[in-house]
Amino acid sequence: MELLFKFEDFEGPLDLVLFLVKKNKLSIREIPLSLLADEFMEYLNKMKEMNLNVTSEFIVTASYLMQLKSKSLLPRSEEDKEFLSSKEKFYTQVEQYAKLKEMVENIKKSENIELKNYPVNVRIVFPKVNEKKLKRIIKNTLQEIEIKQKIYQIKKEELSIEVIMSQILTEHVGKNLFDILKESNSKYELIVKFLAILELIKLNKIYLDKKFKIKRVRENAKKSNSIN
Amino acid sequence: MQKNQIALIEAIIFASRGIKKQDLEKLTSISEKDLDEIIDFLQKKYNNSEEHGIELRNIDGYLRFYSKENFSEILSKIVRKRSLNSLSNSQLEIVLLLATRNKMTKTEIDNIRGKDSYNILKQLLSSGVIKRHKKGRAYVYSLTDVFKDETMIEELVSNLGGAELDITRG
Amino acid sequence: MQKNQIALIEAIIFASRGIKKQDLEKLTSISEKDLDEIIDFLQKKYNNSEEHGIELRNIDGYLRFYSKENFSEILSKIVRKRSLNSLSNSQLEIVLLLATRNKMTKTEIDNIRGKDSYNILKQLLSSGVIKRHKKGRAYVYSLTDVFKDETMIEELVSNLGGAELDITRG
Repeated sequence: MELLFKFEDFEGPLDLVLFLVKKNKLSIREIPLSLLADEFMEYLNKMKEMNLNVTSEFIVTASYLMQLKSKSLLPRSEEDKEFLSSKEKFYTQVEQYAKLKEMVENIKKSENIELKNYPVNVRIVFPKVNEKKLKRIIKNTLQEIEIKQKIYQIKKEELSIEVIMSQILTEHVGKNLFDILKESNSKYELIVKFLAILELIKLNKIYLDKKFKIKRVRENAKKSNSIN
Repeated sequence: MQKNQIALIEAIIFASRGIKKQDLEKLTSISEKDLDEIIDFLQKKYNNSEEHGIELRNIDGYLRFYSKENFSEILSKIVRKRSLNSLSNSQLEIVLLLATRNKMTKTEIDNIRGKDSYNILKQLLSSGVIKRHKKGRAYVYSLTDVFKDETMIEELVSNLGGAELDITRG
Repeated sequence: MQKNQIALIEAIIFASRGIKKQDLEKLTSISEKDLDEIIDFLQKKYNNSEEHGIELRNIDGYLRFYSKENFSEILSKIVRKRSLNSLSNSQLEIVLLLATRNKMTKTEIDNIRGKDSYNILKQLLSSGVIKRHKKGRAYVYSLTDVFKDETMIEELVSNLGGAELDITRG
């Protein structure tokens, strides 16, 4: 009796090849190519009869197998370097895929196995400014800002952090943080501005001095800092 | 204070992404008094030693190891630090919403933005900025830990006054 | 060996997701000889002390801190894990390929699987399992850090035999 199987299981041609290998209870290298090619064609025809979706990949593999089969039947085919190398390529591909499927099964089983060692990390602290003071500044600023628009309307103003970052570098160096933020028209704009400033601090482009004035970081200062 | 208890607490704090003292207590059945001692010991050992590059902090009740501030400069070079300016405005909008509100459904996000967020959510999911999980029939979206670590967005937003800055009520 | 150099190396290793010695060298301009000494010092300090719950390991050339084996049971309770069982076999195939090879183009993936992977890649992208970036004309796919963290896929794969499972070099 034929082995029962679901045709749907053959997601791709290699799945069918592996099925045939299993069915023959031999390794891929031990199955005569002509047998493999014939069986592949047979199943492909059955799939077509059953109106299953036979993708072009199946057709390509089928014709490749038939080609290998016809070459294998030629006399002295085992001396044909081209034939040997395409045969080897096919075997390797099938073996690799079999190994991958085996890995899938193994990894599913290994899920229940407890890991022995867990990787650990720490959270990175980026350059910071005086939080408490900053918080107070922001709160004061907020109180001064009337919320004029809802977020989706404001969005139209095209507030990108990137643009604001370069604005700050070109226009606002030397100014006080409070003054810069105060010019915001909305909370959203204020947040974006604030993020831009923090981003610049993080990138070591600027720093805030004791009076919360924006200062540019000089290149040579960067280097000496980074070693410490 | 037993050595193996110190090691245990250290391992747990490291492996967790921030853990509360009460949870340490429950997990290990070490008494609160002993636990306080151990935490204190760890903080002194790491935080005060020039030989250590990391320190144990307690931020809003969560114990976690952080890199020391004087290395932030060099660390920002190796850690793939996601820059917020790589996000588009619409993406940033959603990120800010999630940073202030933690968890939101797509419908909630759509309502606030006044338009469909399907594509942007998809982009953010596939770039690892947000994650989602099913709750009943709807998906609930939130920022991923990796993104939060890389950008410190929560710190940024809480610096701005936290709840008061709930931009959604703007 | 200077104290601040030890602290620096420690901070970098802790902050990284595994780092090579050569990269430490480049980053810090500490000589290889000194670096070897520092790494050796750190390994002795952490790995041999009963007071430490973590240890410094060198896996395939990558230095990274890991929790010690004797705490695995308790840590399995707190470390958030996403189950791989929620993935289909085809999805897992691609995940495993990317876990062993890091970065692959769609063509490379298709070649190994002998079929088109478009739909599965799309699913994996939108569920935050993989990410992609453009390289030249093609997209290069890799696992997201979030997914790696939540599933510990890399550790699972290395438990299964690691390098031996590099099926792509067959």
